[in-house]
Amino acid sequence: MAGMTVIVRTIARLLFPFTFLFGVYIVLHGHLTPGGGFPGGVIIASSVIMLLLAYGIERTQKRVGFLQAEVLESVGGLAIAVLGLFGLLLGIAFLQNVFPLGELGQLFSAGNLPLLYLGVGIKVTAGIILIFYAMLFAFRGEEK
Amino acid sequence: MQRVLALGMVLAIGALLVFTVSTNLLPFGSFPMRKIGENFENSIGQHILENAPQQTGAANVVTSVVWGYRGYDTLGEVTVLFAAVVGVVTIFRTFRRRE
Amino acid sequence: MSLELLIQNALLVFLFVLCLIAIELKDLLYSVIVLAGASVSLSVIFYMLQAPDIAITQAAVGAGVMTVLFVIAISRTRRKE
Amino acid sequence: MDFNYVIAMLLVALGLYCLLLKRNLIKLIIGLVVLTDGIHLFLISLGYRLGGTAAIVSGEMFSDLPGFAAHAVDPVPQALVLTSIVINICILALALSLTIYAYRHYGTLDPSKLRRLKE
Repeated sequence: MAGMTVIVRTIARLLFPFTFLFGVYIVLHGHLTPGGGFPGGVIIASSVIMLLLAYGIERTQKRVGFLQAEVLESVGGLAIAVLGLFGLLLGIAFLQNVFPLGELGQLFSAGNLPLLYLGVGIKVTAGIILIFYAMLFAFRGEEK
Repeated sequence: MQRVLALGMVLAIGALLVFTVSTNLLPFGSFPMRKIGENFENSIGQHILENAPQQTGAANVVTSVVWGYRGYDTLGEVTVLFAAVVGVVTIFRTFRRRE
Repeated sequence: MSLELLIQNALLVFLFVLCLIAIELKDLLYSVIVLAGASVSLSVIFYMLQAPDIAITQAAVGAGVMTVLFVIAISRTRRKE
Repeated sequence: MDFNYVIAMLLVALGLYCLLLKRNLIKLIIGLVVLTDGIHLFLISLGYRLGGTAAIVSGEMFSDLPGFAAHAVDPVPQALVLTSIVINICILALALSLTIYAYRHYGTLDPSKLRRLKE
Protein backbone atom coordinates (compact mmCIF):
# COMPACT_ATOMS: atom_id res chain seq x y z
CA MET A 1 0.00 0.00 0.00
CA ALA A 2 1.88 3.01 -1.22
CA GLY A 3 -0.68 5.73 -0.56
CA MET A 4 -2.52 8.04 -2.92
CA THR A 5 -2.13 11.43 -4.58
CA VAL A 6 -1.71 14.82 -2.88
CA ILE A 7 -5.38 15.80 -3.30
CA VAL A 8 -6.64 12.71 -1.54
CA ARG A 9 -4.09 13.13 1.26
CA THR A 10 -5.02 16.76 1.89
CA ILE A 11 -8.76 16.05 1.96
CA ALA A 12 -8.24 13.08 4.29
CA ARG A 13 -6.09 15.15 6.66
CA LEU A 14 -8.69 17.94 6.70
CA LEU A 15 -11.63 15.59 7.29
CA PHE A 16 -9.98 13.40 9.95
CA PRO A 17 -10.55 15.62 13.06
CA PHE A 18 -14.21 16.25 12.24
CA THR A 19 -14.96 12.57 11.68
CA PHE A 20 -13.12 11.63 14.86
CA LEU A 21 -15.01 14.25 16.88
CA PHE A 22 -18.35 13.13 15.47
CA GLY A 23 -17.60 9.55 16.53
CA VAL A 24 -16.69 10.68 20.06
CA TYR A 25 -19.93 12.69 20.25
CA ILE A 26 -21.98 9.67 19.16
CA VAL A 27 -20.33 7.49 21.82
CA LEU A 28 -20.67 9.97 24.68
CA HIS A 29 -24.29 10.91 23.95
CA GLY A 30 -25.47 7.35 23.43
CA HIS A 31 -28.00 7.55 26.26
CA LEU A 32 -29.53 10.86 25.13
CA THR A 33 -29.60 10.87 21.32
CA PRO A 34 -29.61 8.10 18.71
CA GLY A 35 -26.31 6.29 18.53
CA GLY A 36 -24.28 4.42 21.05
CA GLY A 37 -21.07 2.51 21.48
CA PHE A 38 -21.08 0.41 18.35
CA PRO A 39 -21.85 3.03 15.63
CA GLY A 40 -19.56 5.56 17.30
CA GLY A 41 -16.71 3.06 17.43
CA VAL A 42 -17.26 2.19 13.79
CA ILE A 43 -17.14 5.88 12.80
CA ILE A 44 -13.88 6.48 14.73
CA ALA A 45 -12.35 3.37 13.18
CA SER A 46 -13.49 4.58 9.74
CA SER A 47 -11.66 7.88 10.22
CA VAL A 48 -8.42 6.07 11.11
CA ILE A 49 -8.85 3.72 8.16
CA MET A 50 -9.38 6.70 5.86
CA LEU A 51 -5.98 8.05 6.91
CA LEU A 52 -4.49 4.60 6.52
CA LEU A 53 -5.74 4.20 2.95
CA ALA A 54 -4.67 7.73 1.98
CA TYR A 55 -1.16 7.75 3.46
CA GLY A 56 -0.15 4.13 3.16
CA ILE A 57 0.48 1.66 5.91
CA GLU A 58 3.95 2.66 7.05
CA ARG A 59 3.26 6.24 8.10
CA THR A 60 0.00 5.50 9.90
CA GLN A 61 1.41 2.56 11.76
CA LYS A 62 3.68 4.84 13.79
CA ARG A 63 0.57 6.38 15.38
CA VAL A 64 -1.49 3.25 16.12
CA GLY A 65 0.45 0.01 16.04
CA PHE A 66 -0.61 -3.61 16.14
CA LEU A 67 0.26 -4.08 19.81
CA GLN A 68 -1.39 -0.81 20.90
CA ALA A 69 -4.68 -1.78 19.26
CA GLU A 70 -4.62 -5.17 20.97
CA VAL A 71 -3.96 -3.57 24.35
CA LEU A 72 -6.74 -1.01 23.75
CA GLU A 73 -9.25 -3.72 22.93
CA SER A 74 -8.39 -5.66 26.06
CA VAL A 75 -8.75 -2.46 28.13
CA GLY A 76 -12.27 -1.93 26.75
CA GLY A 77 -13.33 -5.48 27.60
CA LEU A 78 -11.77 -5.21 31.06
CA ALA A 79 -13.63 -1.94 31.73
CA ILE A 80 -16.97 -3.63 31.01
CA ALA A 81 -16.16 -6.56 33.31
CA VAL A 82 -15.00 -4.27 36.17
CA LEU A 83 -18.12 -2.10 35.85
CA GLY A 84 -20.22 -5.25 36.04
CA LEU A 85 -18.37 -6.42 39.12
CA PHE A 86 -19.24 -3.17 40.95
CA GLY A 87 -22.83 -4.35 41.30
CA LEU A 88 -21.68 -7.75 42.47
CA LEU A 89 -19.41 -6.23 45.14
CA LEU A 90 -22.36 -4.33 46.63
CA GLY A 91 -24.24 -7.62 46.81
CA ILE A 92 -26.99 -6.98 44.23
CA ALA A 93 -26.33 -8.56 40.83
CA PHE A 94 -23.83 -8.57 37.98
CA LEU A 95 -24.16 -5.48 35.73
CA GLN A 96 -26.64 -3.91 38.15
CA ASN A 97 -26.99 -0.12 37.87
CA VAL A 98 -25.61 0.95 41.26
CA PHE A 99 -24.44 4.50 40.48
CA PRO A 100 -26.76 7.48 41.15
CA LEU A 101 -29.30 7.91 38.37
CA GLY A 102 -29.24 11.70 38.13
CA GLU A 103 -31.81 13.80 36.32
CA LEU A 104 -33.49 12.59 33.15
CA GLY A 105 -31.96 14.17 30.06
CA GLN A 106 -28.67 15.46 31.51
CA LEU A 107 -25.27 14.26 30.29
CA PHE A 108 -24.29 12.86 33.70
CA SER A 109 -27.28 10.63 34.26
CA ALA A 110 -28.38 7.02 33.88
CA GLY A 111 -25.78 5.52 36.24
CA ASN A 112 -23.35 3.19 34.53
CA LEU A 113 -24.93 3.13 31.04
CA PRO A 114 -22.62 5.85 29.54
CA LEU A 115 -19.55 4.23 31.09
CA LEU A 116 -20.50 0.86 29.61
CA TYR A 117 -21.02 2.52 26.23
CA LEU A 118 -17.58 4.14 26.54
CA GLY A 119 -16.03 0.69 27.10
CA VAL A 120 -17.87 -0.73 24.10
CA GLY A 121 -16.75 2.23 21.98
CA ILE A 122 -13.07 1.70 22.82
CA LYS A 123 -13.38 -2.03 22.21
CA VAL A 124 -15.15 -1.72 18.85
CA THR A 125 -12.70 0.95 17.60
CA ALA A 126 -9.67 -1.19 18.44
CA GLY A 127 -11.29 -4.38 17.14
CA ILE A 128 -12.18 -3.00 13.71
CA ILE A 129 -8.77 -1.34 13.27
CA LEU A 130 -7.20 -4.68 14.21
CA ILE A 131 -9.26 -6.58 11.61
CA PHE A 132 -8.15 -4.15 8.90
CA TYR A 133 -4.52 -4.32 9.97
CA ALA A 134 -4.59 -8.11 9.86
CA MET A 135 -6.11 -8.17 6.36
CA LEU A 136 -3.73 -5.51 5.00
CA PHE A 137 -0.62 -7.11 6.51
CA ALA A 138 -1.50 -10.37 4.81
CA PHE A 139 -1.43 -8.25 1.64
CA ARG A 140 2.10 -7.08 2.24
CA GLY A 141 3.58 -10.57 2.45
CA GLU A 142 2.43 -11.20 -1.10
CA GLU A 143 4.02 -8.13 -2.60
CA LYS A 144 7.52 -9.07 -1.46
CA MET B 1 -31.13 -31.85 -11.86
CA GLN B 2 -29.75 -30.65 -8.54
CA ARG B 3 -30.10 -27.03 -9.59
CA VAL B 4 -33.71 -27.50 -10.69
CA LEU B 5 -34.48 -29.15 -7.36
CA ALA B 6 -32.86 -26.29 -5.45
CA LEU B 7 -34.73 -23.67 -7.49
CA GLY B 8 -38.03 -25.43 -6.81
CA MET B 9 -37.26 -25.52 -3.11
CA VAL B 10 -36.44 -21.80 -3.06
CA LEU B 11 -39.67 -20.97 -4.89
CA ALA B 12 -41.70 -23.14 -2.51
CA ILE B 13 -40.15 -21.60 0.61
CA GLY B 14 -40.57 -18.06 -0.74
CA ALA B 15 -44.21 -18.65 -1.63
CA LEU B 16 -44.86 -20.13 1.81
CA LEU B 17 -43.23 -17.19 3.60
CA VAL B 18 -45.04 -14.54 1.55
CA PHE B 19 -48.35 -16.37 1.95
CA THR B 20 -47.82 -16.61 5.71
CA VAL B 21 -47.05 -12.96 6.34
CA SER B 22 -49.69 -11.59 3.97
CA THR B 23 -52.72 -13.59 5.06
CA ASN B 24 -52.00 -14.42 8.71
CA LEU B 25 -53.32 -17.90 7.96
CA LEU B 26 -50.34 -19.77 9.38
CA PRO B 27 -49.22 -18.07 12.63
CA PHE B 28 -45.65 -18.62 13.81
CA GLY B 29 -46.16 -20.66 16.97
CA SER B 30 -48.84 -19.15 19.15
CA PHE B 31 -47.53 -15.61 18.69
CA PRO B 32 -50.31 -13.26 17.60
CA MET B 33 -49.19 -11.67 14.35
CA ARG B 34 -49.13 -7.87 14.35
CA LYS B 35 -50.39 -6.02 11.32
CA ILE B 36 -48.01 -3.21 10.40
CA GLY B 37 -48.67 0.01 12.29
CA GLU B 38 -51.07 -1.68 14.69
CA ASN B 39 -51.37 -0.40 18.23
CA PHE B 40 -50.04 -2.76 20.86
CA GLU B 41 -51.10 -3.10 24.47
CA ASN B 42 -50.27 -5.75 27.07
CA SER B 43 -46.89 -6.39 25.51
CA ILE B 44 -43.42 -6.28 27.02
CA GLY B 45 -42.54 -3.29 24.85
CA GLN B 46 -45.42 -1.23 26.28
CA HIS B 47 -44.34 -2.17 29.82
CA ILE B 48 -40.74 -1.13 29.14
CA LEU B 49 -41.85 2.17 27.55
CA GLU B 50 -43.90 3.05 30.64
CA ASN B 51 -41.21 2.20 33.20
CA ALA B 52 -37.81 2.69 31.58
CA PRO B 53 -37.29 6.49 32.06
CA GLN B 54 -37.86 6.25 35.81
CA GLN B 55 -36.00 2.97 36.35
CA THR B 56 -32.78 3.58 34.40
CA GLY B 57 -32.71 7.36 33.98
CA ALA B 58 -31.74 7.23 30.30
CA ALA B 59 -33.65 9.31 27.78
CA ASN B 60 -33.01 6.82 24.97
CA VAL B 61 -35.17 3.79 25.71
CA VAL B 62 -33.24 1.57 23.30
CA THR B 63 -30.10 2.18 25.37
CA SER B 64 -31.84 1.14 28.53
CA VAL B 65 -33.01 -2.05 26.83
CA VAL B 66 -29.54 -2.80 25.44
CA TRP B 67 -27.48 -2.34 28.62
CA GLY B 68 -30.16 -2.22 31.32
CA TYR B 69 -32.77 -4.89 30.79
CA ARG B 70 -30.79 -7.19 28.48
CA GLY B 71 -27.25 -6.64 29.76
CA TYR B 72 -26.19 -10.27 29.58
CA ASP B 73 -27.23 -10.41 25.93
CA THR B 74 -24.99 -7.47 25.06
CA LEU B 75 -22.13 -8.96 27.09
CA GLY B 76 -22.42 -12.03 24.85
CA GLU B 77 -22.36 -9.77 21.79
CA VAL B 78 -19.12 -8.16 22.97
CA THR B 79 -17.68 -11.64 23.50
CA VAL B 80 -18.62 -12.59 19.94
CA LEU B 81 -16.83 -9.48 18.64
CA PHE B 82 -13.73 -10.38 20.64
CA ALA B 83 -13.80 -13.96 19.31
CA ALA B 84 -14.13 -12.73 15.70
CA VAL B 85 -11.17 -10.35 16.05
CA VAL B 86 -9.02 -13.09 17.61
CA GLY B 87 -10.04 -15.47 14.82
CA VAL B 88 -9.10 -13.05 12.01
CA VAL B 89 -5.76 -12.14 13.59
CA THR B 90 -4.93 -15.81 14.18
CA ILE B 91 -5.73 -16.82 10.60
CA PHE B 92 -3.48 -14.18 9.09
CA ARG B 93 -0.67 -14.77 11.54
CA THR B 94 -0.29 -18.44 10.67
CA PHE B 95 -0.66 -17.41 7.05
CA ARG B 96 2.27 -15.01 7.27
CA ARG B 97 4.51 -17.55 9.00
CA ARG B 98 3.99 -20.14 6.29
CA GLU B 99 5.08 -17.86 3.47
CA MET C 1 -52.31 6.22 0.40
CA SER C 2 -50.42 9.16 1.84
CA LEU C 3 -47.23 10.61 0.39
CA GLU C 4 -45.00 9.19 3.12
CA LEU C 5 -46.32 5.67 2.58
CA LEU C 6 -45.83 6.10 -1.15
CA ILE C 7 -42.17 7.11 -0.69
CA GLN C 8 -41.62 4.21 1.68
CA ASN C 9 -43.09 1.66 -0.72
CA ALA C 10 -41.01 3.08 -3.58
CA LEU C 11 -37.88 2.75 -1.43
CA LEU C 12 -38.80 -0.85 -0.62
CA VAL C 13 -39.13 -1.72 -4.31
CA PHE C 14 -35.84 0.09 -4.98
CA LEU C 15 -34.15 -1.97 -2.24
CA PHE C 16 -35.42 -5.23 -3.70
CA VAL C 17 -34.29 -4.32 -7.22
CA LEU C 18 -30.82 -3.29 -5.98
CA CYS C 19 -30.41 -6.57 -4.09
CA LEU C 20 -31.48 -8.52 -7.20
CA ILE C 21 -28.91 -6.62 -9.32
CA ALA C 22 -26.20 -7.19 -6.70
CA ILE C 23 -26.81 -10.92 -6.77
CA GLU C 24 -27.04 -11.27 -10.54
CA LEU C 25 -24.07 -9.12 -11.67
CA LYS C 26 -21.01 -11.00 -12.93
CA ASP C 27 -18.43 -8.42 -11.84
CA LEU C 28 -17.97 -8.74 -8.08
CA LEU C 29 -16.69 -5.17 -7.56
CA TYR C 30 -19.80 -3.62 -9.16
CA SER C 31 -21.88 -6.03 -7.14
CA VAL C 32 -20.37 -4.79 -3.87
CA ILE C 33 -20.96 -1.13 -4.81
CA VAL C 34 -24.61 -1.86 -5.61
CA LEU C 35 -24.92 -3.68 -2.27
CA ALA C 36 -23.66 -0.55 -0.48
CA GLY C 37 -26.39 1.44 -2.24
CA ALA C 38 -28.99 -1.07 -1.09
CA SER C 39 -27.68 -0.70 2.45
CA VAL C 40 -28.10 3.08 2.38
CA SER C 41 -31.64 2.65 1.02
CA LEU C 42 -32.42 0.24 3.87
CA SER C 43 -31.07 2.81 6.32
CA VAL C 44 -33.49 5.45 5.01
CA ILE C 45 -36.35 2.96 5.39
CA PHE C 46 -35.32 2.35 9.01
CA TYR C 47 -35.37 6.10 9.63
CA MET C 48 -38.89 6.33 8.20
CA LEU C 49 -39.96 3.46 10.47
CA GLN C 50 -38.88 5.61 13.48
CA ALA C 51 -35.73 3.66 14.38
CA PRO C 52 -32.87 6.22 14.23
CA ASP C 53 -30.45 4.05 16.25
CA ILE C 54 -30.64 1.27 13.72
CA ALA C 55 -30.46 3.76 10.84
CA ILE C 56 -27.15 5.22 12.08
CA THR C 57 -25.67 1.79 12.71
CA GLN C 58 -26.80 0.41 9.35
CA ALA C 59 -25.41 3.42 7.46
CA ALA C 60 -22.02 3.29 9.21
CA VAL C 61 -21.64 -0.46 8.86
CA GLY C 62 -23.21 -1.03 5.46
CA ALA C 63 -21.67 1.83 3.54
CA GLY C 64 -18.36 2.04 5.42
CA VAL C 65 -16.88 -1.06 6.96
CA MET C 66 -18.66 -3.73 4.92
CA THR C 67 -17.69 -2.22 1.56
CA VAL C 68 -14.02 -1.82 2.50
CA LEU C 69 -13.85 -5.41 3.81
CA PHE C 70 -15.37 -6.74 0.58
CA VAL C 71 -13.04 -4.64 -1.56
CA ILE C 72 -9.94 -5.89 0.31
CA ALA C 73 -11.13 -9.49 -0.06
CA ILE C 74 -11.83 -9.05 -3.79
CA SER C 75 -8.43 -7.47 -4.40
CA ARG C 76 -6.82 -10.45 -2.69
CA THR C 77 -8.77 -12.99 -4.81
CA ARG C 78 -10.38 -12.77 -8.24
CA ARG C 79 -12.60 -9.98 -9.54
CA LYS C 80 -14.72 -11.80 -12.11
CA GLU C 81 -17.09 -14.47 -11.00
CA MET D 1 -51.67 -7.14 2.79
CA ASP D 2 -48.62 -5.57 4.38
CA PHE D 3 -46.06 -4.50 1.83
CA ASN D 4 -43.12 -4.34 4.27
CA TYR D 5 -43.55 -7.94 5.34
CA VAL D 6 -43.86 -9.12 1.74
CA ILE D 7 -40.64 -7.34 0.70
CA ALA D 8 -38.82 -8.67 3.78
CA MET D 9 -39.82 -12.24 2.99
CA LEU D 10 -38.90 -11.77 -0.68
CA LEU D 11 -35.43 -10.62 0.45
CA VAL D 12 -35.10 -13.75 2.59
CA ALA D 13 -36.07 -15.92 -0.39
CA LEU D 14 -33.60 -14.03 -2.60
CA GLY D 15 -30.77 -14.63 -0.14
CA LEU D 16 -31.70 -18.30 0.07
CA TYR D 17 -31.65 -18.53 -3.74
CA CYS D 18 -28.17 -17.00 -3.81
CA LEU D 19 -26.91 -19.33 -1.08
CA LEU D 20 -28.19 -22.43 -2.84
CA LEU D 21 -27.48 -21.76 -6.51
CA LYS D 22 -24.43 -19.52 -6.86
CA ARG D 23 -20.96 -21.00 -7.23
CA ASN D 24 -18.69 -18.29 -5.88
CA LEU D 25 -17.69 -17.89 -2.25
CA ILE D 26 -17.88 -14.07 -2.24
CA LYS D 27 -21.30 -14.25 -3.94
CA LEU D 28 -22.43 -16.58 -1.17
CA ILE D 29 -21.40 -13.99 1.43
CA ILE D 30 -23.33 -11.29 -0.46
CA GLY D 31 -26.37 -13.60 -0.32
CA LEU D 32 -25.90 -13.94 3.43
CA VAL D 33 -25.93 -10.13 3.80
CA VAL D 34 -29.14 -9.86 1.74
CA LEU D 35 -30.84 -12.55 3.85
CA THR D 36 -29.89 -10.77 7.08
CA ASP D 37 -31.18 -7.45 5.72
CA GLY D 38 -34.56 -9.06 5.08
CA ILE D 39 -34.77 -10.35 8.63
CA HIS D 40 -33.83 -6.93 10.06
CA LEU D 41 -36.52 -5.24 7.95
CA PHE D 42 -39.10 -7.76 9.19
CA LEU D 43 -38.24 -7.20 12.86
CA ILE D 44 -38.24 -3.40 12.64
CA SER D 45 -41.57 -3.41 10.76
CA LEU D 46 -43.01 -5.63 13.51
CA GLY D 47 -42.32 -2.97 16.14
CA TYR D 48 -43.72 -0.01 14.18
CA ARG D 49 -46.80 1.85 15.38
CA LEU D 50 -48.83 4.04 13.07
CA GLY D 51 -48.09 7.73 13.71
CA GLY D 52 -45.55 6.81 16.37
CA THR D 53 -42.44 8.68 17.43
CA ALA D 54 -38.96 7.29 18.01
CA ALA D 55 -38.32 5.68 21.40
CA ILE D 56 -36.33 8.67 22.70
CA VAL D 57 -37.61 11.14 25.29
CA SER D 58 -37.00 14.64 23.91
CA GLY D 59 -38.43 18.14 23.79
CA GLU D 60 -41.71 18.66 25.60
CA MET D 61 -42.05 14.95 26.28
CA PHE D 62 -39.94 15.26 29.46
CA SER D 63 -43.01 16.47 31.32
CA ASP D 64 -45.43 14.07 29.61
CA LEU D 65 -44.06 10.57 30.13
CA PRO D 66 -47.43 8.68 29.90
CA GLY D 67 -48.10 10.42 26.59
CA PHE D 68 -44.65 9.35 25.41
CA ALA D 69 -45.36 5.75 26.36
CA ALA D 70 -48.62 5.83 24.42
CA HIS D 71 -47.05 7.13 21.21
CA ALA D 72 -43.54 5.65 20.92
CA VAL D 73 -42.63 2.60 18.85
CA ASP D 74 -41.61 -0.74 20.36
CA PRO D 75 -37.96 -0.60 21.57
CA VAL D 76 -37.37 -4.34 22.05
CA PRO D 77 -37.02 -5.34 18.34
CA GLN D 78 -34.66 -2.38 17.83
CA ALA D 79 -32.35 -3.64 20.58
CA LEU D 80 -32.42 -7.14 19.09
CA VAL D 81 -31.57 -5.81 15.62
CA LEU D 82 -28.71 -3.72 17.06
CA THR D 83 -27.18 -6.92 18.49
CA SER D 84 -27.80 -8.73 15.21
CA ILE D 85 -25.97 -6.10 13.12
CA VAL D 86 -22.85 -6.40 15.30
CA ILE D 87 -22.82 -10.18 15.01
CA ASN D 88 -23.41 -9.86 11.26
CA ILE D 89 -20.28 -7.75 10.76
CA CYS D 90 -18.25 -10.24 12.88
CA ILE D 91 -19.45 -13.16 10.74
CA LEU D 92 -18.65 -11.16 7.59
CA ALA D 93 -15.05 -10.44 8.64
CA LEU D 94 -14.39 -14.04 9.63
CA ALA D 95 -15.99 -15.46 6.47
CA LEU D 96 -14.02 -13.13 4.18
CA SER D 97 -10.78 -14.08 5.96
CA LEU D 98 -11.54 -17.76 5.46
CA THR D 99 -12.35 -17.06 1.80
CA ILE D 100 -8.95 -15.43 1.25
CA TYR D 101 -7.27 -18.35 3.00
CA ALA D 102 -9.15 -20.89 0.87
CA TYR D 103 -8.23 -19.03 -2.32
CA ARG D 104 -4.55 -19.11 -1.38
CA HIS D 105 -4.75 -22.80 -0.56
CA TYR D 106 -6.82 -24.14 -3.45
CA GLY D 107 -6.51 -21.47 -6.12
CA THR D 108 -10.25 -21.34 -6.79
CA LEU D 109 -13.41 -19.78 -5.39
CA ASP D 110 -15.80 -22.55 -6.45
CA PRO D 111 -17.14 -24.24 -3.31
CA SER D 112 -17.71 -27.55 -5.10
CA LYS D 113 -13.98 -27.80 -5.90
CA LEU D 114 -12.79 -27.18 -2.37
CA ARG D 115 -13.18 -30.84 -1.51
CA ARG D 116 -9.98 -32.10 -3.11
CA LEU D 117 -6.89 -32.20 -0.96
CA LYS D 118 -3.81 -30.20 -1.81
CA GLU D 119 -0.75 -32.37 -2.36
